[in-house]
Amino acid sequence: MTSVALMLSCVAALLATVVLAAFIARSRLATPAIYSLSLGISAIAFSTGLVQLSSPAADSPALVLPFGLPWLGAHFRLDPLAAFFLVVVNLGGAFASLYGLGYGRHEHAPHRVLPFFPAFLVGMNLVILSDDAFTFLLSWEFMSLASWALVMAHHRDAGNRRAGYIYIVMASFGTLALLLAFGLLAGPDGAYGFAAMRAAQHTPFTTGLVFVLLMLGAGSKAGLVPLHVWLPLAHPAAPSHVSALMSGVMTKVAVYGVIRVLFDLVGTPAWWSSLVVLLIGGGTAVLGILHALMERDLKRMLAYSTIENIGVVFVGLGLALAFKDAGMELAAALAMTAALFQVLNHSFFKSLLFFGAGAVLTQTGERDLEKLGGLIHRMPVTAFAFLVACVAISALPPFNGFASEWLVFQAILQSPDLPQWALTILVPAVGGLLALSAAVAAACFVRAFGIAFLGQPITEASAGASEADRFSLAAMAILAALCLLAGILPGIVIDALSPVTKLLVGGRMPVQTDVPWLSIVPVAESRSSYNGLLVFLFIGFSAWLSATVIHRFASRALRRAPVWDCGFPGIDATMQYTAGSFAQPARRVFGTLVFRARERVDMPPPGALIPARFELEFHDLVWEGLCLPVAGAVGFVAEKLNHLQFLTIRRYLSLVFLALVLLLLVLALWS
Amino acid sequence: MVLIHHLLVQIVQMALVVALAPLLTGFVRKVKARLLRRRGASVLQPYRDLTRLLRKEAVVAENASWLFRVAPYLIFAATWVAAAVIPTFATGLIFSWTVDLIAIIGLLGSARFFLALAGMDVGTSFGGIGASREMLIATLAEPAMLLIIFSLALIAGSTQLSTIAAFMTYPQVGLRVSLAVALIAIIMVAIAENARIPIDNPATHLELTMVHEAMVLEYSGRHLAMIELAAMLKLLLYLSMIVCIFVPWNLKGPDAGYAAYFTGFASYLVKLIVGGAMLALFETATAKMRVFRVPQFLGAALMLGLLATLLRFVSRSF
Amino acid sequence: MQGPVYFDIAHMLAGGLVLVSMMMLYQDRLYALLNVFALHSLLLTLSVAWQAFIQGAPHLYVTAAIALIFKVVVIPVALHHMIRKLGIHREIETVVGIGATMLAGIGLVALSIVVMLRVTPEADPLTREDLAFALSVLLLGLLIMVTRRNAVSQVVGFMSLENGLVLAAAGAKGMPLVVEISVAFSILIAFIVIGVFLFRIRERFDTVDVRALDDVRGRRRK
Amino acid sequence: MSAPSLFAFDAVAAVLAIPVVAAALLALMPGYKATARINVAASLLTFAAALSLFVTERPAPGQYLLVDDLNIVFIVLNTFVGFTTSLFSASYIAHELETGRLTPANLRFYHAMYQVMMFGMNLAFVSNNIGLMWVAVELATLTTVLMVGIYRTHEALEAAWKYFILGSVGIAFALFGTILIYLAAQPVIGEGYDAMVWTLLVERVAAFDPALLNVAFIFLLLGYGTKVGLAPLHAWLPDAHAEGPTPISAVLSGLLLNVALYAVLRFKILLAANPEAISPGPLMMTMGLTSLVFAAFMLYRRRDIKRMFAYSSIEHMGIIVFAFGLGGPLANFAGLLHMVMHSLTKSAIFFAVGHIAQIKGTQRLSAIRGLTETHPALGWGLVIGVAAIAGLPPMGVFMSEFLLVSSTFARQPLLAVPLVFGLLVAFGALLLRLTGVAFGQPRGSRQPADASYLPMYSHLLLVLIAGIYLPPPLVAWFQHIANLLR
Repeated sequence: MTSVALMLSCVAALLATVVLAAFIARSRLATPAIYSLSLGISAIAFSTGLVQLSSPAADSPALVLPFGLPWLGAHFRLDPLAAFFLVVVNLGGAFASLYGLGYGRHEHAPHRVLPFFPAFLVGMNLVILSDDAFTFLLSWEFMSLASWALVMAHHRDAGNRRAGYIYIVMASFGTLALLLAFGLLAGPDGAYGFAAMRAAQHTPFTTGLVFVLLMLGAGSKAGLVPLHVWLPLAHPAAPSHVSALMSGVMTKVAVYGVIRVLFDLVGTPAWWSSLVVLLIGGGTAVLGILHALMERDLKRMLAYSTIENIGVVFVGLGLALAFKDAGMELAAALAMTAALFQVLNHSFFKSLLFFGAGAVLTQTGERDLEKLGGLIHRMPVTAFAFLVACVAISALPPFNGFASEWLVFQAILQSPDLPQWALTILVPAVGGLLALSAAVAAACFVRAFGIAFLGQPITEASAGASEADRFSLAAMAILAALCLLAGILPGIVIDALSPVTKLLVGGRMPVQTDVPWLSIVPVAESRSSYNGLLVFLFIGFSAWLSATVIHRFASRALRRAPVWDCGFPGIDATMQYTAGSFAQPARRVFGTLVFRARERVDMPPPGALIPARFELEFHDLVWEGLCLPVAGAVGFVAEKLNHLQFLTIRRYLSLVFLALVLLLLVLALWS
Repeated sequence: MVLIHHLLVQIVQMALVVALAPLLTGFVRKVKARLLRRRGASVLQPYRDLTRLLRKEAVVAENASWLFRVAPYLIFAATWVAAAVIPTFATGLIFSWTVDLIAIIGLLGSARFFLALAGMDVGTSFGGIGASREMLIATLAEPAMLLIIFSLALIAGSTQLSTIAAFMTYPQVGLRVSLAVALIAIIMVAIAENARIPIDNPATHLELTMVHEAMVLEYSGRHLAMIELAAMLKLLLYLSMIVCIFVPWNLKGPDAGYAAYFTGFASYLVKLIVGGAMLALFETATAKMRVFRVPQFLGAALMLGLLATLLRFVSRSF
Repeated sequence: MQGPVYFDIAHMLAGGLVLVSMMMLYQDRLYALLNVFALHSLLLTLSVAWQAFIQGAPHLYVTAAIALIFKVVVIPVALHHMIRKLGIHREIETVVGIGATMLAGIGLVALSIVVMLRVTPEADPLTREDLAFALSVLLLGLLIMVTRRNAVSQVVGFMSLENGLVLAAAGAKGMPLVVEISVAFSILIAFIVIGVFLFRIRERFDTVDVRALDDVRGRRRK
Repeated sequence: MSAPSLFAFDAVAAVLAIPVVAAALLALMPGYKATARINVAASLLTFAAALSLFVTERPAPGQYLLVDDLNIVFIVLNTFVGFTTSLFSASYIAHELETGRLTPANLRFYHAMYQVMMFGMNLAFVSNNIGLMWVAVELATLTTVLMVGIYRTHEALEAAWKYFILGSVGIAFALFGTILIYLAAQPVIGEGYDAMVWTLLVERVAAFDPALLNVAFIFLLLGYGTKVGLAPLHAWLPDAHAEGPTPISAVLSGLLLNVALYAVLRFKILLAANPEAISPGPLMMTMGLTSLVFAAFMLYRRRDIKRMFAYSSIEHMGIIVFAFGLGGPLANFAGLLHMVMHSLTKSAIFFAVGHIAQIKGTQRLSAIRGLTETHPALGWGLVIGVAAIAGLPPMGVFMSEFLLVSSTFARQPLLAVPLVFGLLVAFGALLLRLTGVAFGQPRGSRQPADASYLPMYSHLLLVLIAGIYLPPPLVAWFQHIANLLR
């Protein structure tokens, strides 16, 4: 039984789970049954993908099933690229299921979640497995549909409905764009198989057009600015483990789509496309994380930070594109590795963060940072896992986020050898954008963790919280461990990615596992190297050393006392720094530029009894500059055309009459 | 044998930075006092402060979490590891390959991350102020620093401090506009990162102006000692980074003899003294700026960093 | 049996039909309109009969008879009756001025001739001319429907349109009887249903002015 | 040899005769239950007879009747939907009787007319004589006119009146076109019936006078296009759908539009076979795109649920006509598939809508909320149906739209732009309304529905299967037709 067949049978099993869920959804046993089923299946699929990735077959033949497009059939194929993304998807799926085992108990409408959860997994798996345009798009849109249903799970909330609507419309916009792209690739006689597309020769014009359509289609799914507006609405609206899947995994499926088309199907696109990808990526990273820094809704903040990470990934892809175009396989491999590594890492810590947010949500019923606080005392394990994720996502050593970010920077440092001046000048600037986004990310997650978990509880809800259930904790703990492992042993991951880079850019990074001390060296040791393991050990060692020395030779006495706070009396929880106030300096620096943020404070004169007022005005320029006008235009046209509904019969007749006369005129003039 | 020798050098380096850090701070303070026509405390005063703090019992707020108590050690450890691989008197330390310049910035970032969290742990307004401002400064200082690193690495073709230092000793490097710009930028960043005037005043406890001090307000005893030491280490780190990049002369290779190491160490001391003196001079010459002018200051550093990366094209390359 | 004379007579009749259609365009009184329509149908009857004669197609006489009975007699009378019963004011309010309507009508006739003359000359000339006229009658009928607000006159316009059809059908040599029957059939149904509807509408509104129907919509916007 | 052909003829005869007999019977019989049952039984029999057309050998095309690959598909589809609709109408009408919107007398009339209409449509499909086809189409139209007006409310009468006036103008146009075709054929084929037999026409059309054909096609396109509901000839369609009984709306959208479309197709084939005549493609594509975009925008301001889906029918008719206008094996295949899928899906939607409107006692979209909560079966049925009609996978419409859009973009990139634009706009509108109706805080009556889910879900199941797996014989069949359509 080939691995493709195994994968497909996993998918079939998931489909069976969907059907089962549809029937037993309302029973009490449904939640554990469904989640444990999907956990098991995802685990199998994950291991299959891992095996396939570690020992890639020389050639990966396509498996053809008599479904989908007649006369073509549904093609499925499992090459290293697909294998890697299957690993990501199913790992995320497995963790989400594990988490769901506990989280699902708090779900008040399980029958609106259970059937669609496995369906969502099915969609994502199929997208990656499919090897022809029809199957790809069908699974793609099916994925959107399932996730839409999950977003609508809590449909009584008007905000969720709106989110779902915007989401599904954007999704179908993306699908149509992809549809056009594939139509171009397939050519007039409809060669929809990927193999045929690969074989075909595409004109530069076609390639460019396909590229643009791809960025519109897959980019909107991935959440690239300016097509990101749906993402921060839809991801938080779903139940948290689904949010984790959408943010941590589904966006990666979109990335997969981009890679598949851009690096595999169209051959080599023009160099300017790499320029576009780089610019969009950098802009996305910065804009996304700035949004996140301003956001006070915990889950939405996470969604925005997803946008940032996607931006980082796309910078990596853009670099890979540029290097591949310039024929620098090594550098291209480095960049591509960095991008894929970032994909993997982000799926780890973003899932973890959403799990944490979900735990907080179930325990306190609050998503608003301003209403949380002091949870580290009540939910220590959750807090610890969340902290790990925060450090990792802020790209700080020795965790995994830093490793991938470091690789991206190393790739940027290869840019001087690029032939195009525009790129050589621009790439370091993009690097600056990345650095900025990383630094802002640190600020953003200090804020998130500090406000939500540290300090003193502000509301009863956060004061009365208790630790999450064991399934959730297990999922979070394992993920935290993975974040650390990937951070201190990046070499293994890099080597595992080599078949993928070989496939995509025709080169690979130097073998890492036989570098002494398990360091990673992108190009050569003389240029740069990094060793997460030693960093970790050193930090641990020196911390332990200093602690023991001090405790041994200096005082170890400890006294608990009331908060000092510069001797300021009567501290209470409401005097703490809030999320809004934490973001205020950054808002002043960046916000005025990026969000046209304005704040007005009118302080009453001393002794006056009127309250002091603080008003904050905040604009999402993309939303106001792009989405609202489009919606407005459609509404306007609809309104105008709507008058045609209320004409008199005579007027309708005159329409018919005019049509007739017009056609006759055409005929009279036609020769 | 060689390995032992290398390890020895490395250990000496680690001990050295810890030993020298308070001295540097004390020296700077002393010079500043002198410049202000004060006699000032002895150069060794920082050592005394640290030991005093270490002996005292640590007072911890009631609602402080474990993070509050762990953070100081983590901060110190991260800074120490970063400082341990800076070529002070010798390049090519055995563990210098574990972290390159970017990683060093990363380590300092982690230290700052935990410092800010520690500041917010107790839940006081001052802690929040400090953390928020610190992170804001970082959001501008870090990218600036990375751009500077880019401009250096793009010229030297490496992000390894040792390699860069070795590269800078080549005669054909000569004087480059980009390097000059980078130097200015890195100094500005260093000032911001180390909470020196005009960004922050290490000596003040005036609530509205303090940044670093606000975060550590709740700390006392050994915890405070750790944090202070970490801060001193950081100052030393930046100073020695700057000197090892821009005045890389008389750095000894990994396999040099002890005599050579001694001369190298002597020249390193000289560099530190000069650098410290210049810092003190600069600090006394300028006034602290309002917190909301800091972004402009750092924005300038950022622009300079970018400029440096661009200017490398106009310089001759080889 | 063919010949210039026969052709000319058929030609004259068909042309007369167009002329009468034009006359209908500038009638501004319902009674007058009905009379002109009767004349229109009479001409039609004649031309159909003539076609029957020269084509030697007896079944066309049936058609002619149908036209005579229904369109010349029954319908005008019925409509007279109806107008009296409904007490519609005599005036027909037209949408655009008579002059403009006439111009449009002339334009339509020109158009139909242009279109039809593209037909290859090999085709039977009689057919060509007939078709040109039939098409113009049809278009003029539609024009009447479009430019009149009053339902009765719209019905009249519709029926003159049907006349055009019959003319064309009659002009088509050897067209099986099926068609005439269906034409008559359709007209019959048309008349009945229109009558039914007018009656129903009469129950609800005091006028058959179609706008009265449309006014409902003002209250009910869907 | 003769026996099976005879039998086949019997099949055709049955397809035509059963409805007539049933109609006569129903017109005479009192009582609701029995009549409804007879209606269902008759429809079922007709469907069975239609199915038998597949197995039996085809008769040679006669002067009046014809059975070929093209129309078998239409007939089977027609009779099948007719059958399921009769099932639905049985439960629907029962409710109408309770609420007293219909009297037993009405009902007799209704059932009789239902069968007459089925007869007219089947006749239109099997007729080989363009005159006969015209008669049949008009018969079907006029019967529907009567059924639209059956409620005798202001709105219903107004809708019927509008339908009637516009319809009869269409009748006139179509007839004129038919006459012109005859005139074009007569010099070549000779006088008499033969000049109206479609099969003969197709053989000899190359010799016809192109100018006449052109004029004829314009009139036929406008005449039958009025019934297809192409903009700007569509005006009757929304009101007729909204005001008539819902089963009739289902039949209108699912079947009658197809009948007119079928007529247009026949003449398209005819015209395409004549080299000098204008190619019908551009005309059809223009009208198709116009209808698509226009209807897409009209979807937004709708407040009546049935009217909205009527506009969506216009939209899809636009897509189909565009596909056939584009031509080529791929686009024609897409067009056929889309037509079948649209018939099934749209009628399923109307089944759901009918019950919903009965439960809520209104058709106002704003008065219907949260159906998936109060009436899961109906609500989710509606969700699936709308998702399907909006072109979401894994439904059949997705496949046809995939083929159409991609092939259009590969061949006529500029035409793909309005196509995709229209699709997207319509999608937005449909999903917007769906979100309102199916989700949110429930509004309106919560009484359980005594609905018959079988018709709706059987349709949806078919659509689902078609979206994932098309049986090879069907595919071969469709491809054959696609080539036949050119």
